[in-house]
Amino acid sequence: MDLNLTPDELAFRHEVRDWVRANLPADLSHRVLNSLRLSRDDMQRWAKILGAKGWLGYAWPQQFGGPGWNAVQKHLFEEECALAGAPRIVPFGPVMVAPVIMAFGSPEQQKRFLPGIASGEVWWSQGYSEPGSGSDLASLKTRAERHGDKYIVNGQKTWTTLGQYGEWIFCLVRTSTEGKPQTGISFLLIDMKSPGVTVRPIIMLDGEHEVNEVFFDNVEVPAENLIGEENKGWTYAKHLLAHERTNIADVNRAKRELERLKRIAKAEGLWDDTRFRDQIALLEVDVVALEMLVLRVASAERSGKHSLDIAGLLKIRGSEVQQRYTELMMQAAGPFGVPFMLEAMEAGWQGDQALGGMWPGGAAHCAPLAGTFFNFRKTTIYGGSNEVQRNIVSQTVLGA
Amino acid sequence: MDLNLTPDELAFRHEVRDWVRANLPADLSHRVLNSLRLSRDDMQRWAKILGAKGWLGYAWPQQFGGPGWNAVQKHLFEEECALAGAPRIVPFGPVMVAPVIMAFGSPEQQKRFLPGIASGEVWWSQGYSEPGSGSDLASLKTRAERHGDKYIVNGQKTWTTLGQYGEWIFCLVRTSTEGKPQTGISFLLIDMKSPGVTVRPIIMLDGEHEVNEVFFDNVEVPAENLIGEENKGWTYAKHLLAHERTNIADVNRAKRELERLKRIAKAEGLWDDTRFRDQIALLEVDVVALEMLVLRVASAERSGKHSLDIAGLLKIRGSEVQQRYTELMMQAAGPFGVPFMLEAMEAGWQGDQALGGMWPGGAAHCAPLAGTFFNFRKTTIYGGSNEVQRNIVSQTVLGA
Amino acid sequence: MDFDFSDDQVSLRDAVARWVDKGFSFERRHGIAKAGGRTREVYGELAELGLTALTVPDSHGGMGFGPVEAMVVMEELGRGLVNAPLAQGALMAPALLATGPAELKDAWWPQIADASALVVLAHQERAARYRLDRVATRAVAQGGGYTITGVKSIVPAGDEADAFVVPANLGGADDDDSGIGLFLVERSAPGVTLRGYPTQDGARAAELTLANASAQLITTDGLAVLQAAVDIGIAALCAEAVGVMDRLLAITVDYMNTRKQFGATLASFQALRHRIADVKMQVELARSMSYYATLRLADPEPRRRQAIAQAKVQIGQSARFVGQQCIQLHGGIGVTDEYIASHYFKRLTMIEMQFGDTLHHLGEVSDRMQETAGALV
Amino acid sequence: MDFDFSDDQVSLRDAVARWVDKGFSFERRHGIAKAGGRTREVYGELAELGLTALTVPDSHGGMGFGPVEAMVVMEELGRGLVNAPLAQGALMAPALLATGPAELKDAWWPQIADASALVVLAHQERAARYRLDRVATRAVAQGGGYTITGVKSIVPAGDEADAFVVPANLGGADDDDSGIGLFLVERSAPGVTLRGYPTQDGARAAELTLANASAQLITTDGLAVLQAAVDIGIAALCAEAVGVMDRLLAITVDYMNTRKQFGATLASFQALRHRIADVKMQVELARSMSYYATLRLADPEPRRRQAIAQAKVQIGQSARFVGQQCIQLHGGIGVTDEYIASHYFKRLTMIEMQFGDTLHHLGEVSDRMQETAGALV
Repeated sequence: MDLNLTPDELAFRHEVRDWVRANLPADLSHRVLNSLRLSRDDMQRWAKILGAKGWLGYAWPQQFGGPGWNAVQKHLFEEECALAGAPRIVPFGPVMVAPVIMAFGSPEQQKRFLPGIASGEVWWSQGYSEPGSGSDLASLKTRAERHGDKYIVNGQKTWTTLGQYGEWIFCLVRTSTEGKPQTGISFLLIDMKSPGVTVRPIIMLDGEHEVNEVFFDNVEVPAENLIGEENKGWTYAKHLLAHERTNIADVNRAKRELERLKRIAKAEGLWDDTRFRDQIALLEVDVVALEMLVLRVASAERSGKHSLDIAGLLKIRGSEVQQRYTELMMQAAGPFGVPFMLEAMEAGWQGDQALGGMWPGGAAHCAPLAGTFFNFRKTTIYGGSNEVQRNIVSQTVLGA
Repeated sequence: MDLNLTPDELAFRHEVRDWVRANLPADLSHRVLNSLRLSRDDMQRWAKILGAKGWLGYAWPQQFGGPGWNAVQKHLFEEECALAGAPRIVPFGPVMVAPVIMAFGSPEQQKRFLPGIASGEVWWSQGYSEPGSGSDLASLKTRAERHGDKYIVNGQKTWTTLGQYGEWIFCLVRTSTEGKPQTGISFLLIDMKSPGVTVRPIIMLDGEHEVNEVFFDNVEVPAENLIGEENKGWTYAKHLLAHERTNIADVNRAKRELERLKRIAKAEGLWDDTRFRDQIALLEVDVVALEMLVLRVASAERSGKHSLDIAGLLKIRGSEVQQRYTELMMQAAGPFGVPFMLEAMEAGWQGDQALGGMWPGGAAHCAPLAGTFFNFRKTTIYGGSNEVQRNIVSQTVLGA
Repeated sequence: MDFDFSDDQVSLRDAVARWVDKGFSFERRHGIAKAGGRTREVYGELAELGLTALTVPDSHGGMGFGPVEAMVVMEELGRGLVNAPLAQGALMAPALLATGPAELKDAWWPQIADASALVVLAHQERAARYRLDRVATRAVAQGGGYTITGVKSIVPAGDEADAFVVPANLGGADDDDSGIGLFLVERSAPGVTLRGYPTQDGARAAELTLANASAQLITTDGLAVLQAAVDIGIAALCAEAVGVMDRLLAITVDYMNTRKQFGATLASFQALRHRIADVKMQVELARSMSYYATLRLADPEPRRRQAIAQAKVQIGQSARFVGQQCIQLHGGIGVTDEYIASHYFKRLTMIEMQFGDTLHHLGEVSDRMQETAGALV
Repeated sequence: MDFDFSDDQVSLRDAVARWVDKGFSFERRHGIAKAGGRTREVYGELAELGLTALTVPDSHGGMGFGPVEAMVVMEELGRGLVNAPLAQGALMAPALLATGPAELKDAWWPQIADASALVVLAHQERAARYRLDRVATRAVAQGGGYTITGVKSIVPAGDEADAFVVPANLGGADDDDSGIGLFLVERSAPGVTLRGYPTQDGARAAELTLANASAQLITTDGLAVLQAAVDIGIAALCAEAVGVMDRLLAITVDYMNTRKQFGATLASFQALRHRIADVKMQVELARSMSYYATLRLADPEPRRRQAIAQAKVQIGQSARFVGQQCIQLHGGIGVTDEYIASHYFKRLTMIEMQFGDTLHHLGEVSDRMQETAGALV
């Protein structure tokens, strides 16, 4: 038992750190570190830089071109990227669909799709949730009917994050209505440029366009785009969920944002206010405890010596911590978080001209804080709501 | 809308206050105000004093010898008694069984039982819960079989508070196993001196003897002791529950204990500690809010003008507030709450002789604090656990 | 002691509710917010209902009503999520002018009452945060009047207002609370610059820059008046918050009874049922403390201040819990702009930070704590 | 970075667990508590397992193990609710003597290791509350030695101990932290009076009164040593608390899977299921921070202190939630003396208040807060 990094781990961390410092564009980290808006180009720029290095699929096994890192190395990579202010990797391609293609796709599918994902060239989206199927995902209704060598897809997906940029979308579709709902679901890859695919924006409560509805109206999908066997999609999706968890607590971002919170508190004259400072201190304990939880999972995953029943806790706690730091930042801004100016979210924003290049009240760091807090209410809802997560955890704990 | 008392209400309050001051024995209020142990005699002494004045059944209508007070007057009476440090009225007779006898008992039963309750002469106990029937009270199994003009009772009750002193016990018993569980229950009054009644103490986690198991082994109960009709007992019990609520939040005691908490905090050097003081301040807000909730219910009950759907909240919130002040008192004592000396709960305790008449650490007010905290865990469990209360509240709110 | 509303109060409530139902749909509100939050038109409609005259003395064209009527109205406006500055313009402004010279009141009270003028408090300064006694803006006597220099932030409906009540320092240090004067500054006065913008909760505010702007003196001893007016504002906010929470709870209950997952309504899941019971608890504790704040608003110090601070602590805690839980109970739809619930949530969030957040008022309660306490003392 | 236990550590854990299973039933524990909490006999059995020698240097009859082994043992003792002063007698005492003269260590370390002597820290004073740097007890040099006068409260297993490590002030003001010496006082020394009593959590403590009691000097610069030993004690408490919580959770899970109401096990009610998920969360956060405290125990200041305080804050919050909720999930049976759960709950409650409660350590964390933070820094 040792909390210190081994010399090898230290060397690895420094290798990653040096590379990230040398290759992360300053304008990107500026946006990330200040919660400003990222464009499609911003996100893809970083993806391609990682892709060229072979690190976009940083969790991939070597046989598919990944670096073959163990769980601790993956964690250190995630930490270095987060602390440096790198944009989060858009997960739908490299983190979500790729492992499914690797595990269940045909060699042809692997050859066809993985290179574009690894390089960051092709933008993938996720088509899981439907208007009537949120927590109860298995009740999904989007139909795919087999006609010769094609599927005809009809239905609607929703909450498709960044789907406005999507080129391909991986979908769970219903191919059978027999048996339990889970047994009639297939995993289909769909070209979003196909006729009949329509993307409609959903504006979030912070005024941003982040998620979408995706409509399928008699969309023809070649049968070769089916992953694995028909009606086995639910199994593949569960495999994916198991892979989705690794970085779900996002504790590295929390560490970075905790520092930002402290800076904001200082700027707003709250650093010496016992009451507010104690709130930060409580959050700091939460962040350290969450990090230890994450490290325990990573260590167990690497050693394979013992299994831990705590991975299910990571999403719950991670999302709670995220909401708390956004809340405290907003509270630190107080009245100066009240103005609502979407233009201030742009990296190029030079401050309000009529206010001599300032934000109302004076401190530009206040601009994104309320919006980020509002936006982050999603974290306890998406990726399996925290209520669903508690169902799962209690199942494990109670054994029934 | 007016928070101030009317001249009549003020006059009433002063009448009650003056009488309580003149008639409450100082040794009793000393015990109450310091959370010391009350004997059967202590409790009954005060009951008889109230009984002689006609105020033990302070919520009774005038036709049964009660003062006929409205809800606000009842609240003011409860407040004056609590603030003065009067022992709480043992509710089983005057508050719990009497309203049932008044509403559903025969004139003979009323004539036979009510005077002894009103005067405080007869000690009543409650026989509801059973080992297998806690939250699910209707599943109770204690049987009463009719044989001629008698019932033969067999079974077991539990959590019978102060049952070690009981002379009579009102019980819910099963007289039929047909239909829904609720429809086969009868309401029976049982003389605890009857052959076959055994009382076994349950020691609570604070080391005190407060509750009991009561066993019935072929106990003969005259049929004339049945209240109302056979198999209608559940209806009567629900009537009783409706009456039980009035003082259930116990906010007046909370007001008194909040003051005590402040005195303890001062004595322990915590009054100027921002962190601890803020906890008291939060509790003070809780107490005021709870009091306003209680006053709203009392006012609505008196005016009858509009019904409020908030009575169900009183038990939940009241018990939470009680637990919080006991917790803060214990925390104020800190290390000095650790010693466990049951003898220090006695009013006559003169301090530990070996410590020169002191409590370990020095302050005798620390003696009961941990024990009271432990004991008060019951408040969110008894009288319908807070989980059951939330079931009820959500039923009202959701209408389904 | 009595918590019944009078028949007149019930009629007032019903009148506001009717206007909301007929005249202030979510679509209208949403359109106003999208267009930048200008609400002078809505404010005019409230004036037609008589609401802007509510607490103006009847000697000056008002109705001379008290805090309870204000509470009844604010709760209803909260229920309708009405984004118009009634509390600031019609409840606080008359009180801010009350100790001023007669000619000032004669000139402005009638205009406030009929909404021909919108007068708002402009007090927020960068370094003061929630403290009223820190004023960097300076007033200088000049000729028969005064000129004022300074910047006031987040002035409610600032670029729609006709005049501002401005606290300014008459010469002491920034935190010298004895030298704080209150002044009336007209929008049209030379030296006044405004920069308006929308707010997170669908309303509007402005930065007010004063450069030797001419001002009329209300009082040279302004701190107590300012505090009293802010307390009126806090009581109004508490009432509004109760209305917002009450409706958000109703919206959530409807959704839970409609939305199905796993073949059953959300309302059938016990974990969610208990959550809604906890929401109901917080709404009713908030309502209780809103009543308390209103009924203690006319009390002498220190009881008024303590009661108002206690109420704001409760409302802050309740607003946070109710807002966040109701969004959570909705799931994804709850965080979209097109659905009504998110707007109720945003307003609740902003209410917590108006006139001092929960930690600030907890400090007020803690600092003022007495040996005895209770609503009925 | 690695959170696996070594094979030796696993063996150690298993050995303790086996002893608990075979030798320390609830009935035995209950009997000991009812008889006043004397545990010297149990302490002797722990010695036979080698536990009292755990951190004593191997040069002096000990095993020279480190914090991880201590954690493993304490967690297991917590799981068994073992009410013996191992942390105080065998983990803290060797550290308290470490800076003392060689003859003192030669005399006491071996006795500590084989449990022929129980040496405990006696530091609690009435006015100090949780502050280590406030010492009213006075030490005076006399002849070649020292005499001590003062009262120490709530000394763990006080009337069963053979000697005490006593912080005493060498002459400065009560809160002068430079003049705090550490002394060894033997129970048999003249001027020593003890008054023992049982504690709320089934153990035993005593008041120690010193009237010119003869004492041997350990160090005249004792505050840092005292703080380091208390930090060892806190880390041990954290580990114990994790064991207590872990078992209490298991007991509650068993009960929920057995007890039926409304025709179904408690485990089938979603509101209770979510509660148990929250309990599990708190147990694992506590375990994480127990690891953290232990792994930072050898770090230089200020990191050690910050880590220990952070851990105690987490353990305090977790202990409270887990204890209270597990009792609540049991219902009535949970608050009885005859059922095991209430005793786990009482121990958790007392742990929160030992060596500083949650608010105290939150203050420590808050006061020491740095720009950067994180377990892996």
